[in-house]
This record gives sequence, C-alpha cells and structure tokens, in this order.
Amino acid sequence: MIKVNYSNKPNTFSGIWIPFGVGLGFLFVVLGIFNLVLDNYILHIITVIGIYIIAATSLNLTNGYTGLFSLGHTGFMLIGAYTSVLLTYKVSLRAAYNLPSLPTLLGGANYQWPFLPALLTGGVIAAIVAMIVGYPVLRLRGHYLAVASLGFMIIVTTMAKGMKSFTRGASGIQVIPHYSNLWNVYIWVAITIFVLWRILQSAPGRAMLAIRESEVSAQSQGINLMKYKLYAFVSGAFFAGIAGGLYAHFTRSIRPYEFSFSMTFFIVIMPIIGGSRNLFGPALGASLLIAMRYLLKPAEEALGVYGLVELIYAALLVSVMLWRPGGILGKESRAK
Amino acid sequence: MYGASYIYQQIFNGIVLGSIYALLALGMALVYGILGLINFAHGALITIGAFCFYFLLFKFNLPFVLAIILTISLGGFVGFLSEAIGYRKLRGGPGLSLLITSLGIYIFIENAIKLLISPQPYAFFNPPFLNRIINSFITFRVIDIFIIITTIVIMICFGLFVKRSKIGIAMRGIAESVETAGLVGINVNQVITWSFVVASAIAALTGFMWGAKYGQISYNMGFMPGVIAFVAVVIGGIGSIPGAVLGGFLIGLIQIFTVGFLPLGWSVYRDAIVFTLLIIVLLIKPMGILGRRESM
Amino acid sequence: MLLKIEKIEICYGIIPAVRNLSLEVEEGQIVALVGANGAGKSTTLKALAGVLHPRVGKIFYKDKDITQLSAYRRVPLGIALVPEGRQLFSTLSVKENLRLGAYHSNDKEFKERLKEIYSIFPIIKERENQIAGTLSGGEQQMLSFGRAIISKPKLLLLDEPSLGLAPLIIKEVYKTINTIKMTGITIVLVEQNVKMAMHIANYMYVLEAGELTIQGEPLKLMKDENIKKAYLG
Amino acid sequence: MPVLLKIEGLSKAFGGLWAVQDYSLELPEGKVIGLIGPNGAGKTTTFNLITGMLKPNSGSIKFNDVEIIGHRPDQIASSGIARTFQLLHLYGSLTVEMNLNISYHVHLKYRFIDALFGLPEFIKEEKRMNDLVDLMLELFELKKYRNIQASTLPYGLQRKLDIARCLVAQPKLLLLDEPCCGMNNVEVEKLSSLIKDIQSKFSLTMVIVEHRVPFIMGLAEYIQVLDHGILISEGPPDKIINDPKVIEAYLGVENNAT
Repeated sequence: MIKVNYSNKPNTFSGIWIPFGVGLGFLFVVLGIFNLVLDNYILHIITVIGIYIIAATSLNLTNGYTGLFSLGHTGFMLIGAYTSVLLTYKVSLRAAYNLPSLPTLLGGANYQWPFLPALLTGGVIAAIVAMIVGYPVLRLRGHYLAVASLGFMIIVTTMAKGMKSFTRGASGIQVIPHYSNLWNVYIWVAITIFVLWRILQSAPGRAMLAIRESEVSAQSQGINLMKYKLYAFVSGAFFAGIAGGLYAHFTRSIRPYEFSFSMTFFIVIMPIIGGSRNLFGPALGASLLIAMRYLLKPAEEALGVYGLVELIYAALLVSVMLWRPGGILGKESRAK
Repeated sequence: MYGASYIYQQIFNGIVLGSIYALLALGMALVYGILGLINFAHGALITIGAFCFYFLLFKFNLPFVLAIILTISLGGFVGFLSEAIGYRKLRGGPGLSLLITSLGIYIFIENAIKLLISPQPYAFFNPPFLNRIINSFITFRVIDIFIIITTIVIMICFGLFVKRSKIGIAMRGIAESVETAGLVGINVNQVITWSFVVASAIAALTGFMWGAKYGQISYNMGFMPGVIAFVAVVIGGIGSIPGAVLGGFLIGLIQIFTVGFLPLGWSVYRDAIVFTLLIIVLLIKPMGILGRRESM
Repeated sequence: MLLKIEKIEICYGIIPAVRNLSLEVEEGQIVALVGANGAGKSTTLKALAGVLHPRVGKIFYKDKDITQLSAYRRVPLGIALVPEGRQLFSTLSVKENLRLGAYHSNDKEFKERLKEIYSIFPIIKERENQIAGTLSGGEQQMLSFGRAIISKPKLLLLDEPSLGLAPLIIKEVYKTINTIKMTGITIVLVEQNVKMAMHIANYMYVLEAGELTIQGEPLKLMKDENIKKAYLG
Repeated sequence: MPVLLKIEGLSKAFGGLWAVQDYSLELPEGKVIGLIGPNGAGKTTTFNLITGMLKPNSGSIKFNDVEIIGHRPDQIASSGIARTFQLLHLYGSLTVEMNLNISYHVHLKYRFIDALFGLPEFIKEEKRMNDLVDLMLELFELKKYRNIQASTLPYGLQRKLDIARCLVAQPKLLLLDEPCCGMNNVEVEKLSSLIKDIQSKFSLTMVIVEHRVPFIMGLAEYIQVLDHGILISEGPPDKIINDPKVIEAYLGVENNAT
C-alpha cells in the first residue's frame, strides 16, 4: 500500500504562517548568501529560474492539479509582458520607438507607471482574458482543450505581431526599463507558491483535485465543474501574466515569437519532469531544465550543434513518460 | 472589384494548399480514430519527408521516382518506430500521456534535424519539369497539378484500402472498439502499427509537396501544417475520414482567401483565423461538420 | 475433455469477481453457467475468451494451458465468443462484420465461409450491405452468432444471448443455438434466463457471488428447491 | 412524515428504446426503499435522472417540494442528494481522508481570503469538516487507512469509503447503487448491519438499488420492482417476494405469448 503524506494539517493560523515564515526566511537567507558569494552570471541564471518557477508552478494548477491540459500558458505570459511593458514605457520614448497609437495613459511626457502597478495590471488583464476565453474553451475535454489552448496561444502571438501600432509587430520592443531583479522575482516566487499552497489546502483546491480524479463524482458531490475549472485557469493566467511582466523587465526586450511554441514546450514539460502532483515539482523541473540549458549552451555553440538542448529535453520528457510517469518528485502512482 | 480570373486563381491555389492539408488530415484522422491521440509528431514527418527527398534527389542524384518511393518508405519506417518506442507502452494508460509523449517525439525529431542538418532554412529546388509554368486562364506550375493529381490518387487508394482490405476494415473496427476487435481475433497491435505506417508515409510525401510548392524547407516547417491538419480533423468531424478531407480543403481555401481577398495587413492573421474558426466550430457544433455524435 | 478450468480467481482491478472456480466441458455438449446479476458468469466467460486473465488458477483447452493467451490468439485455436449485448461493429456493414470475424482466413476462404454462414442465417444475407447498427435486435443477435461461427470454432461461448430481446425472438435464438450444436460445436452458455438454459443444456453450473454453489444435469436441478432460492438470493 | 422526494411519470428513452417509462415514487422522510430488477431494467438510469446526470424526456421530480429537473448535478447535490456508484468513482489517487474532505465541499462557505490568511471563519469551518471526517473514519473503521491512496484499498473498504463520503456530505437523501456489488456473503452481511446502524443513527432517507434480495429485504420497508423500464410491482417485502410477476422477471419463466 502506498502512503501519501497529506496528513499534515496546516489549517490553523499558526499552521499556515509558521511554515511559510520559516520557508520564506530560509529562501531569502540562501539568496542573500548566493548574492554575496556567486558571480553575476550565475545570479542571472538564478533569476531566470525564478521567473520560470512562477510560470511552471502556475501552469501546474491547470495541467497538474485540475487535469486540464493547457498549451496556452505563454499566451497569458505574452499578454502580461506586453501590458506591463507598455505601461512602464516612457511616453517620450514611445514616439521615438514608433509606438504612436499608444494612449498616453496618465501624465505628461516623462511619466511612466511604476513597476508594481504595471506588473499587477499585466496579471489582471491576463486573468480577464483567461476568463473570457476559458468560459467557452474549458467546456472541451482533454485533447480538444489542448489544441484549442494552443490555438489561443497562436492567436495571441499573431495578434502581437499584427497590431503594429501597439506592439511594433515582429521587431518587438526594446529598451525596456530594467526593473526585475533577484529579489522581486523571488518575492513573486514566494507569493505564487504560497497562494497555490493555500488554494490546494482549501475548498477550491480540493474541488480541482476532485475534477481531475473524476468529473462524475465531483459533480455528484456538489462541485460546480465550470466554476472551479475557471478558477484554476484564471488564477494560473494571473501568475503567467506576472511571470511575463517579470520576464520582459528582466530581458529588456520582447518579441511576439519568443512566447510561442518552444517556450510553451519548456514550461509544459517542467512540471511533468519535476513531478506534477507535488507543490515543488514544477519548481524543481524549472530549475533543472533552465540550469541544464545554461550549462549546455556553451557546448552547443562551441560544437555548432544547435537544438541539442531541446533534443535532450525531449528525450528526457519521453523517458519520464515511459518510466517515471509521476516525475522526479512523484511517487509511482500508477495504481489502477 | 476582383476579376473572374483572379477569383479562380485564388480558388485553385486554395485547392492546392487544401490538398496538402487534406492528405495530412487523412493520416491524423486515422490515428486519432484508433488511439484517440492527437499526434503532434505527425508534423515532424513532413519535415523528415522534405529533407529526405531533398538529399536523395539533389545530393545523391537519385531518379525522381525512386527518391519519392524512398521518402515514403522512410516516413513509414519512422511511423513504425515512433509507435513501437513511444506509444505502445502507454496505450490504455491516462489519455494525456500519449499526447504529451507525441509532443516530446515531435520536439525530438525537429531538433534532431536542426542539429544534424541545419538550423537555417534550405532552398528547395524542384526537378525542372515540375517547375514549368503554364499560363492559361489561370497561371500555375506543373507541381500544382502534380499535387492535386497525387492527392486524388492517394485518396482513392486510401479509401479503397480502408473500405475493402482486411486490415482497413480492421482499422475501422478497432476505432469502434479495441476490446471487441481483440475478441473476434484481430491482432490489434499489428493493425495499429499499420495505421501509423500508412499515416506517416503519406505525411512524408506531403513534406516533398510542401517543399516543392513553397521552395523552402526548414527544421520547424512541419509544426504548423501538423497542427492545422488536426484542426481540419476536428472541423470536419472526428471519426469521419471524409470529414477530415473536407476540413483540409476548407482550411486551405480559407487561408488562401485570407491572403488573397482581405486587406494587406490581414495576411499575418491567417493562422489565427484557422484557430478562431476551430474554437467557433467546437462551440457551435462540437462534433464537427460531418462528425457522428460520440456515445456517452 | 475439451475445456477444463482449474480453481481460477479473477479480479477487476482489485474487485474479486470469481473465486476458486473449477469446471469442465466435454466435447459436443452445451454447458450452461447460470446465476444472478454479478455472480461472475460473464467474467468467467471473458476469461475463457481471453479478455480477462485469472490471477490464480489455470485454463486448459484441448489439454493445452491457455490461461495467459490473449484473445486474438485464441480465435485461430477454435474459441469464439458471442459477447453480451452483441457488441457488433455498429458502424460497419454486415459483411464487414463477418469479414472481421474471419480475420484469420484469406479472402478466398472467407468467401466460402460466407456462403455457409448465409445458408445458416438467410436473414443476414438479405442485409449483407446494411450497417450493422441499423439491424433489429434479433438480426443483430444472428449476425453476432454469424461473426463468431465464421471463424470455424470448436468451442463457442455465448454470453446472455437472450438479453434485451422479445420473448418470440428469444425462441428463435434458442432454435439457432440448437442448430449450431447440431453442427458439432461445443457451447458454453451464460444465461440469466434459467428456464431457457435448462431446456437446452446438458449440464449446468450455478454461480453465486463469484463462487460455484450447485452443479448437475438440468433435469435433476429442476427438482431442486434450492435453485429457486438461489435465484431470488 | 412529510414527503421528501416525489417523482411522477418519469420517462427516459435512449435511441427510441424506453429505459425508464412512467416511473413514480413518493418517498417520505426517514424511509428506506429498495429498487430491484434484472440487468438493464432501468434502475441506474433512474438514479441518473434523479441526480441530474441525465435529462428525462418527461415527468417531474420534486425534492423538498422543489422541481429539480433541469438543475445541474452539482446544484442537485448541494440541495442534499448524495449517491454512490455501481462502478466506483472514488478519487483514486487521493488519500482516504482527502476523499472524505472533498465531500464536505457544499458546506464550506468561507471566502478565499479566509483560506489565504487562515482567518477564523476558515479555521472554524475546516475544523468542523475535520471533526466530521474523523467521526466517519471511526464509524466506518477506516481510521488506520486515513493516509492511504484510495485506489490501493481492498475492494470491500472502497465500497465502505464510497458510502462514508456520501455521509460526510450530510445528505437529506442517500441513493445507494448496488452497494454490495462484488462482495461475498459475509461482507454483505457486515455491510447490511453497518447500513442499518447508520440509518437508525442519522435517520436517513434512502433509496437502495440492489439485486441481492435478502440484503434488500433486510433493509427496505418498501420495495419497487422494475423490468424493462416499467414498474411491475411495488409493496412491502413479503408481498413482493410472492408476486408471480416478480418471480417471472427474475427467473425468466417462459412467456405464453404464443
């Protein structure tokens, strides 16, 4: 018989805040030490990992916990990235960068939104879009949902390419203010994991798990399927929007096709490889895959074998599916 | 506004593109019908077919017909391999694991090509006879006619195969019930392998068509046509092979019309329009145009 | 002995459906398995057909151990099943259904056998090109028989052939079963309709909650008061 | 006793075949009735109609005097109808405790903000849930399996868990669909006494579908017999067992139609 560790009951006030406080303290002490000890290149990688942790963890809310396989997550990241960028972009720079149609939203020539409200707005807009798209699309089952959400991603990227007066089309936006750093990225990592943890420890999270396990049963126990599917999809989209905004303000340049299929593939396989039924599985997958990418990149360039990283990712994915379907942190749970 | 000749030209172009989609959708529908799998790896066969033909004809200077035959065979073989390695063990497990695995196989093949051949696109030269331009009421090249005729021939052969041959009937039987098929004595594994081989062989051939038609091939050329082929299956009606073909032609026409008749800026949206159409169809008629109602 | 089951136990996942069951079938006989809903009759039959495999125990066919042999390999050995609820390929035509029944023979052999089947079931011939799903219940049952017999079985497994059919048609079906028996095919019959089964069977096994309770020749059992009880409980 | 569930003229057809035809039932609060009949008689279909999983072609179902036809299954469940399934639909890869927790869903009214910060409302309701779940684990002797994956439990315990989680939902009406499917006689007897126990403890109103006649005779005060979707007989157990129509449906006595 398989034992699953779920009995820890954090459902008291101190049961929530003590573990979170300890975890948060530990995280930032470690980051502080890293910041002192490690060089900038490695800190850069750690920051990128943080951004992907937010993306992968939030995607896992639908793909892992609710059993809705979405391939549209980067669409929401794109929305978050563009929204926050357009808000933080200096009005005076807009004309210079050929973005004339942009509303000057609040303030004069040198005004620009502060980072936090811009970032939050990006997340909220992504969530609103998820609400609108989710209502029709989430009625579809497994495979259809995968293709429809992939279609959503493609629609979003082509729109970003097509609406030139807002987005500068395929050439993308450069000289984005550099706001994201190790600290605010990891604050958002902590927030994402905390909120997801709370969702999973309360009624909505249990409803999502129920939907994954058996829609028939969930329904007959009073769980409104659409409501909780939307709940998962929209919360996931919000954090995707945040991840997108952090990403844009970290790399300082974005182009529509950055957010298309290959990024989707990375983010989708992170939870699967790390373990999609564990709160920290996606984070582990993200760390592993991104670290691997930075490790192998020099080799790839030196040898001139482009595609090596993706090739290894794909082989890893197929191997995990065949031999360890629960992922690295997953317990073998193929009981029938 | 538009002359008759322009309109016919667009329709013709739409049919050529639609032929390619229809052939892809054919194989996709076959595999989906049997395994319930959206085979993302189907798109990779297009790339494999295109590069295989390119090397055989231009690097090894094989005769055209032989190059085509070898391309098709290689496609079939890759289909066989992917089923044997990737999917067989996962059958009967959670439905999504097949889908995720097919994503993995797609990315694997795509990057294997990128790594082994080139990350840069190749110019695809046609054998000269295919490039001859014919100017009449509408303008076209011999390759266009080649695509249309090949498509028709394949469809007829495929139709006869599925309708008449023992294995074809077994494929339809398995699509209805794997369990019953096993009961009456059908070797289910063998038939499933065959359907992958047939679908992949056809997809490899479309790779050649794509290259010959558009003059450029690259490691990631197969993704979009592969996904669009599945959209064609859904729009036409899951479980219906004629539906898949119809869906393929419909999407081909719509994409060409998007570019041909809408204002210039709209051509960017041609893929987006396909998916918008998909979502609309799924909402209004979830079973597709010719689809049967799936039982509970 | 054509068929011998030795102490099998079969589970659906972890649901035990049949326990410690042993039975024997002699060549040329009709052996009936009867019992209430969920007693394990159909499960036993599925194990004989190879859809399910017992976790414990063995099945011998012509003295050969076939316990773990998969279903499609049993058909060429001469074991065919007429499944519960007929399970035709409802989107295929009548002829195509028969073609799949004769999957192990080539086109020429198929044509010959098709003639034989049509002579046994003339009604099927009339419907040759009709889609199986559009046949009436009785016709579907006949086609289901035809699809099984066309593989030239020595052992025919019938799973609730009267289920969901009108009384008059049930009589037809049982006449057909008798005809099939005359051709020398051994039959294992699973039936809820005990009276019908009693009329036709040479030997009966009564199952209850996955275990064998009573067995014997129908004439003897008919007098047994326990049978009636076994039915209502 | 007030009538809890009132069904009138309920009919459902699948592709032209009547699965349930003109079915009626008046179920007073606190009563247990049994629904029996051969395979395919329409018992499970009736349950699916009551719980909103299927839409009837005609008829009316009133629960607590409210017409529930057209309501979604989750709305019907929230109004106080719980059911088990013949083929178990447990949340297989979740723990036993989680299976029970999920069933309490309809009673949790806190907002997400309460859950997020662990506010009193959240803690109070979750505690209530945990207490009830503990009670059920005790009652159904599942305590030591609390942290075990539901799908790895032995079959008899899975059946028990299915009933236990229905009770966590604190339903006004409980529908049991073949609760002893796949059990041997000893297990059936145990289950029977357990259900009797619970019934008297919580004075539950129940409809039980079952084909094991002794089991149902011991539990139900009133029995309905379905055959081919039609109600062929109803009444107290001793009347049913001697009804020739019932014996015919079960034993399949030859019809004298010719």
